[in-house]
Amino acid sequence: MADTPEFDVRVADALIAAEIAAARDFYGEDANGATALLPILHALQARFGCVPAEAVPLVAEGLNVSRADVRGVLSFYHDFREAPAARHVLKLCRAEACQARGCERVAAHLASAHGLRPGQTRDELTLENVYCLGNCTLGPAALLDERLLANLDESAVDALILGLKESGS
Amino acid sequence: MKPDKLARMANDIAHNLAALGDAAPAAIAEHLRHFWTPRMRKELLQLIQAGGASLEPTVVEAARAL
Amino acid sequence: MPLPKVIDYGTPLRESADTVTLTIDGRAVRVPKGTAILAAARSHGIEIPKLCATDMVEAFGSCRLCLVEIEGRRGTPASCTTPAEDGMVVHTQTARLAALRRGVMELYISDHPLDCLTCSANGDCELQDMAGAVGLREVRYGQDGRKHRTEAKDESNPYFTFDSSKCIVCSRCVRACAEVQGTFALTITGRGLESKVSTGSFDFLSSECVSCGACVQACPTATLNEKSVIEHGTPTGATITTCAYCGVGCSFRAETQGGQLVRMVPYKRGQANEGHSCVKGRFAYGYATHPDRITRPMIRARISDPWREVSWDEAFAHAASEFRRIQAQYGREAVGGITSSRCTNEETFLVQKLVRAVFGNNNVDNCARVCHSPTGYGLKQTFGTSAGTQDFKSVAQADVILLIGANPTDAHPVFASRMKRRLREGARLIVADPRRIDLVRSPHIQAAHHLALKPGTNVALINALAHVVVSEGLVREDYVRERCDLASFEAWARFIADPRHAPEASADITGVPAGELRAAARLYATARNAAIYYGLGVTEHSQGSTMVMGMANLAMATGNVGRVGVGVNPLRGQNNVQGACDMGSFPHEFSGYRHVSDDATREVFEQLWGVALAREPGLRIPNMVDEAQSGHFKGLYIQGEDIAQSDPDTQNVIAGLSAMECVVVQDLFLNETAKYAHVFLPGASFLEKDGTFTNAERRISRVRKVIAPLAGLADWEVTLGLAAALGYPMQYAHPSEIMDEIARATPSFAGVSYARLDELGSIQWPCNAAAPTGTPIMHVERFVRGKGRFMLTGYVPTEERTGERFPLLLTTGRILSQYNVGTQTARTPNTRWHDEDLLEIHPFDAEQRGINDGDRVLLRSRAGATSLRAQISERVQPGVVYTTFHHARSGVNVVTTDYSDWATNCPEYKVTAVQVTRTAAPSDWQRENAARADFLRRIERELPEGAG
Amino acid sequence: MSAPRVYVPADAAALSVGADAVAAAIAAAAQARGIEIQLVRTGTRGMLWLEPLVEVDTADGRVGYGPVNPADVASLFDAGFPDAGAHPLGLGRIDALPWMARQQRLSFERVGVIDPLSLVDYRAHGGLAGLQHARDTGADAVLQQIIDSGLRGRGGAGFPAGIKWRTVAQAPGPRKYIVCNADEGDSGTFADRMLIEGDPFALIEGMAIAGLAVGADRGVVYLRSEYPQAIAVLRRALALARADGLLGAHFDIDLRVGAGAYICGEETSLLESLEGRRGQVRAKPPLPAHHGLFGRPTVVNNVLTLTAVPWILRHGGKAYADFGCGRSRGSMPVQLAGNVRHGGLFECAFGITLRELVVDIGGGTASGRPLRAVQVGGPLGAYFPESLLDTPLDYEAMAAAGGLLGHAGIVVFDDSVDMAAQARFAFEFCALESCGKCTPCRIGSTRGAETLAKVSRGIAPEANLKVVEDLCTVMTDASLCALGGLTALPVMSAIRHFREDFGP
Repeated sequence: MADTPEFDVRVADALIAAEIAAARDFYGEDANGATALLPILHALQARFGCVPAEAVPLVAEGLNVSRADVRGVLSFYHDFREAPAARHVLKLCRAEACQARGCERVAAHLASAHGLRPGQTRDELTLENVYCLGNCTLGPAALLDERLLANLDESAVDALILGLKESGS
Repeated sequence: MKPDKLARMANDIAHNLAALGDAAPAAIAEHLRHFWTPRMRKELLQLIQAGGASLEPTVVEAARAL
Repeated sequence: MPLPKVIDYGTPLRESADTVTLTIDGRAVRVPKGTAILAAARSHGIEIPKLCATDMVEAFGSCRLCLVEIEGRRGTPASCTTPAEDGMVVHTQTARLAALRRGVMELYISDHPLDCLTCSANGDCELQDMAGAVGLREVRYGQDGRKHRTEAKDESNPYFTFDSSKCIVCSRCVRACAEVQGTFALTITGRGLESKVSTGSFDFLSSECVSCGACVQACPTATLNEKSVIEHGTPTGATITTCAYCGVGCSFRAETQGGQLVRMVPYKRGQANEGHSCVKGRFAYGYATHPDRITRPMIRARISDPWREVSWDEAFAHAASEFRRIQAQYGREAVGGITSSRCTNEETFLVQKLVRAVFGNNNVDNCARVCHSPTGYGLKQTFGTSAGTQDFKSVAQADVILLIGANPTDAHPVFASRMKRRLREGARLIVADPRRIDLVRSPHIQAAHHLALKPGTNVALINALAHVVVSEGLVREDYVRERCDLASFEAWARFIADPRHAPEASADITGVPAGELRAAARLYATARNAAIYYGLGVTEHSQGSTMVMGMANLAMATGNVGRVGVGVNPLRGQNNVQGACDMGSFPHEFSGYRHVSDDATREVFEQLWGVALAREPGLRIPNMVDEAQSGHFKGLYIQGEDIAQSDPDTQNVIAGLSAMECVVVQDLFLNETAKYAHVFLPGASFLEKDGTFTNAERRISRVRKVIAPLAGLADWEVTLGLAAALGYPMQYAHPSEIMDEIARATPSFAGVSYARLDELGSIQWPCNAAAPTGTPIMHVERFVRGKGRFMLTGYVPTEERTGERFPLLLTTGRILSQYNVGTQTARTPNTRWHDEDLLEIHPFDAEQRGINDGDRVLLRSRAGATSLRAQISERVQPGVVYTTFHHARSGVNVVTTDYSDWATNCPEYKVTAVQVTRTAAPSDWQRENAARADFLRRIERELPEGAG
Repeated sequence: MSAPRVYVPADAAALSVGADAVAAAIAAAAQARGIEIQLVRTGTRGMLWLEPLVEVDTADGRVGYGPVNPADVASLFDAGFPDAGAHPLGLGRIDALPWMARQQRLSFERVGVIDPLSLVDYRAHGGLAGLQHARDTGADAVLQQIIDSGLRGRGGAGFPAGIKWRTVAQAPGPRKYIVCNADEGDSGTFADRMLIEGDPFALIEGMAIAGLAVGADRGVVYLRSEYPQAIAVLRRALALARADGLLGAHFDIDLRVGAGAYICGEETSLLESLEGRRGQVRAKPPLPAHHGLFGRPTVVNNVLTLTAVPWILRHGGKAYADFGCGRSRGSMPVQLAGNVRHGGLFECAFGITLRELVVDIGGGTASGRPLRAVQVGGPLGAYFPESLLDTPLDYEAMAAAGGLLGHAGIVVFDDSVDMAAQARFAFEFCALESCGKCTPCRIGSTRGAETLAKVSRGIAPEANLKVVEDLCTVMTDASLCALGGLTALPVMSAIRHFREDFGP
């Protein structure tokens, strides 16, 4: 994952305007209101690595909703972060199918051997929980940035982290 | 009341009723009777008698009906 | 009065001609179609437990206490979200439901502090009530589970606290902010157990919250609670009364504990506000007991003397002897009175009666002179009566709203909330205003058109709108033929069809692009229901009256008068502008808008009052000021108005006041005018007296005494004292008797009495034999004057022009938290939101002048100069500056001129040519005024404390 | 004759075990050896234990090799690849494999077979015939076919699709919407993902037919953000469909990506999310069919429901109804997941038993340890002990056994599972994903987890299990939606069938 640029009001405004225009295009007058909000938040996060507090009034102004409206939505969805994550994000599936295949052991190993607990960052890697990646026969599964991983176990995790460290240094 | 103020008030009325055309003087007179105190009307007449140069012709005409 | 319980139906009651009949707990229940089971049950006395439901907002279905069983249906649906249907058989009390409700309450209490006994909502808490109602005896989860984090209470709002540890996340506050107020300042952040009510900001004060109180009102626990309740405890008594701020006239429950007012709660059955309020009415009542209140009468011989406290009798006697002396010396016409739009109908009626019957002239005027006098004139000329056509509720059926020169979200917030609700439902809005007011674009509101005209060009704008209607065949000809004076219509149509009124021709004058204007005209003219709402941006111009008539013409031509959802509606500035005008406060007419020259009317009053009455019109306020300077006018009784601050061209007003020999000021405070007064009579706030106010929709509502008058007398009693000292005793034991006299003498009030008001809650005049319960919508079958009359409305540019010396146009307005000249609100914590007037200036104009945001600037016109801080803003267009006039120290009226409406002399506040420059210091006037203020307000206390 | 076609899946599951590397190795080896091949990236056949599964065309049909590692590629070529030569990884004809032969692949007939982004392939394999038929016969006929087919919502609730469509068709209004719920969040399910990645035009066609049937000119797919590959494939498919004229002013589809909220798989919450709000559940009534997206009449159907539609239109509602049993008609794409030897996608007619699926087809546990429990229908589905494995898989039978079919995901656990932990996880998952609107779910889920933790610590286990039971009744009867309402299923089924695990 590339380094994300500093927040820039003009870039943000352009992203917001583009998503609003796209929503208008498709939904016509039904797009009045917050229709473009999720696409906007996704676009901002894709661009800046997070949806920073400075973006909230811009989004509210663009959509003509309140800042509170935006904050409410932003905080509802687990995908959105208000501060940038590390260079890499590992989302480890903790749902039942992966439980049945040993994901709890992998999580425990990440904590004990690598000091990584869900929500924590270490060595340019942020660990998060996720509940189902649709790879339920090949678990434990995880998403490293946008790459789906399968059949994780302790040694696979060790190799993965080592690889990230090497590519990062 | 100061003459210039009185004249301005009367002219304002005349300007706003000008759209009535020929009916304007009568309407101005009615307005003055309706809303102005006798002293103000009297002073307007005095102003006209004193020359009334600053007054609209329709005001002067209206004053005849007062 | 003990605290009566206000029924909460849980979900909004519906209005529908269709009804459904169902059985609830064995009882047959009939309700309008669309009513939820919860409200259907409650309206028949069956109470179903509930927490997230309240009838102020739509059903939400989150608390799961109001579950019921319906025969033939699976499960236990929530009664709040399930509409009543014909033939349903509903059970609200079964063993299964009892267990579920107890289970839900057990969960609630497992996440709630157990501090009922020390909680400020103890005894006034729905959570507590429901725990009792469902018979919760035990919380088996214990108290050691995860709970809402006990963060610090948010006490940033001056009036209420937010304690999230007590929150049950029912979202009532969030929904009230959205649905009732329309601000959307609240949300839930997070989800699941982490769900938390939040402003989405650091705290309430820094958020989008406008402190209307709807959230506090909606909160079923102590989470959102008035600081006054926390301080004083739960109220024990309540009195229904009417707000004394703007012309919306909200009804409130003034809740008390002993003699102490604890809180003002908007009254759900109040028809003007239906349970809603704003930051002023709900919270800013502290001025009533502010230490600045003057509670003893005072007199002085010269304004350079200190005030001397005297007894009421001495004050009355002194004032009376001065008025009699002046009349003897300078003539009967040398004295007059000013009634107050802040005072009750009964009080204004008495003051005009005193002037007409006791002074023996018609020199009585009212502050409506400087706000809505053109409304009175214009609507009388066209429709036949000097009042708006609709009730507020009517806006809920408007499809297009044309808003001209009004800023309701700031100046009439509770009505604005109704309007916004309708706009969110899909009605279209056209805003005609030089400034980009909030309604042009604010969360969830977007005007279809903003006609950002140049100040002073209203009539050119309305003529162009009318031109489009006439020239594009959009006239509702059947309506005009049937309802209007055809000859006047034809003359008008010919006049307005002239190409000089075409949008293309007037674009240069108004600055509004022709295409935009044509689109707006079509939108208005082709709507099923189109309604005009307007404010002082219409009236306070040299052509204020012309503009009112122009709007009336447009409404008639498009058939938009005489039914729900349409009309021409002034948004009145003060609580009782309408009433003060109705009561005969103007120098040319008696109550009910009857000219003083009308012999029959005069005879009625001469009979009643036992004196001969003058048949010639008297002086208007600006004329009084002029005549004082000319030496013809020497004595003035001013009840509750501060003309030295509120009227234009302050230095001219002060010159007039200074030229008088006896100025009697009756007010709560030593206001600016009192600095030039000789007699000061302490006034009483609306909390201290009985009476009635009439709001902008002609609704007469009771004002009821909540606390005893601080000065011992209510305002009406003071006028009685003065009248008696003048040798004309008036005999009224109670204001209701004054209203009886008004009803006897005024056909449009013939059916009004306090008994009837108590019975109906409020009454919209006309109320008489023809309309025994009042008249929500006027001109329904015919206009009051018979046929609607079209008036020719030629555009006459104001003489106030910009030029080299004064290149900018100043226009003025109000802000939400403050009210008029700040007499009341500036003495409350509302100053937290707005503690000084700021001059809004466009970035272009600011840059040209080297002005930065926050710089102190000198604002100069040909009338005078003042200084204030600049706020750079694109709300104003280039060439236009804007400010509010709430704070005495800014003295904006030093700058405004004495130009006025041609027909009514309503001042042209909204257009003043000015220059703005950076400055470091206050203006000369500000310095002098400040230097003299203390001197002119000295009080020499002679009476011991407690006497008088 | 054109170069032989070599098929390598680009499905996310295949990619997760290295399909891209295998494809690259094949391309490189072919080039090195001067062999011309057409490398076709497909969806997956659903035999995920065989991924990466490489197929080639032969005179007999397609034969496969798998699982293939990049290291195996050289030996494949040595054995004559792409001509079908003998190789240890050789599987023979794919269609003849028992796993494939036992299925009734209706919705998944093209998945793993065609290039998902080739409209030519799609048409060549029967694609768009259903839409053509719909256009030829008109809306009323389409509605009748769907009603005749007995198709029920495959998202879990099992509401008859034809009835829903007819309601929307009859609702007045100038604009209507077709919303596809692709927020497949249940653990153990991946059929929607596989279908979108393997045959996206089938979804587009199904939505277009729905639009035609109810008079909607706009459709929306709400696809979860956890499926980046599916998002990419569908985005490209939509662009291709637009370029082809399949989508356009007459009917167009917007792709909206979720943002990490399981609850948005609940249809009203999904609508809220589409409207740009917090994904909080709406109370019903009004039903989305009357008052759905932006207040317009709206069909909300799951991916599998909509992708069943082209087949139904092509072959007739009656033909579809001939599959299945009782009131569960047609086929169901079952997903075998968790600790199972042969996991994957298995589409078959309703009526097959859990045992057949898990033991015969799935081959028992992957660990080889005894099977202890299966959870059917995702995190809100019941846990079944071995003794209940003869329950047939259909809506009614599953309900009768105290569970639900849901999205037909089956997660297998071996005997190392701690069922008390699973029950607690059910509450924890509900707590994590609760929208926070209704009290039973918002507070109850956390209290449930806390109380079960007390049980596991030996704190008044009997009394606390009674508390949990009462709580489950409250959550079942009083919750606003299925998240809170069904959490009792995994919890109570675990307690009922595995009581021995609940204690210190």
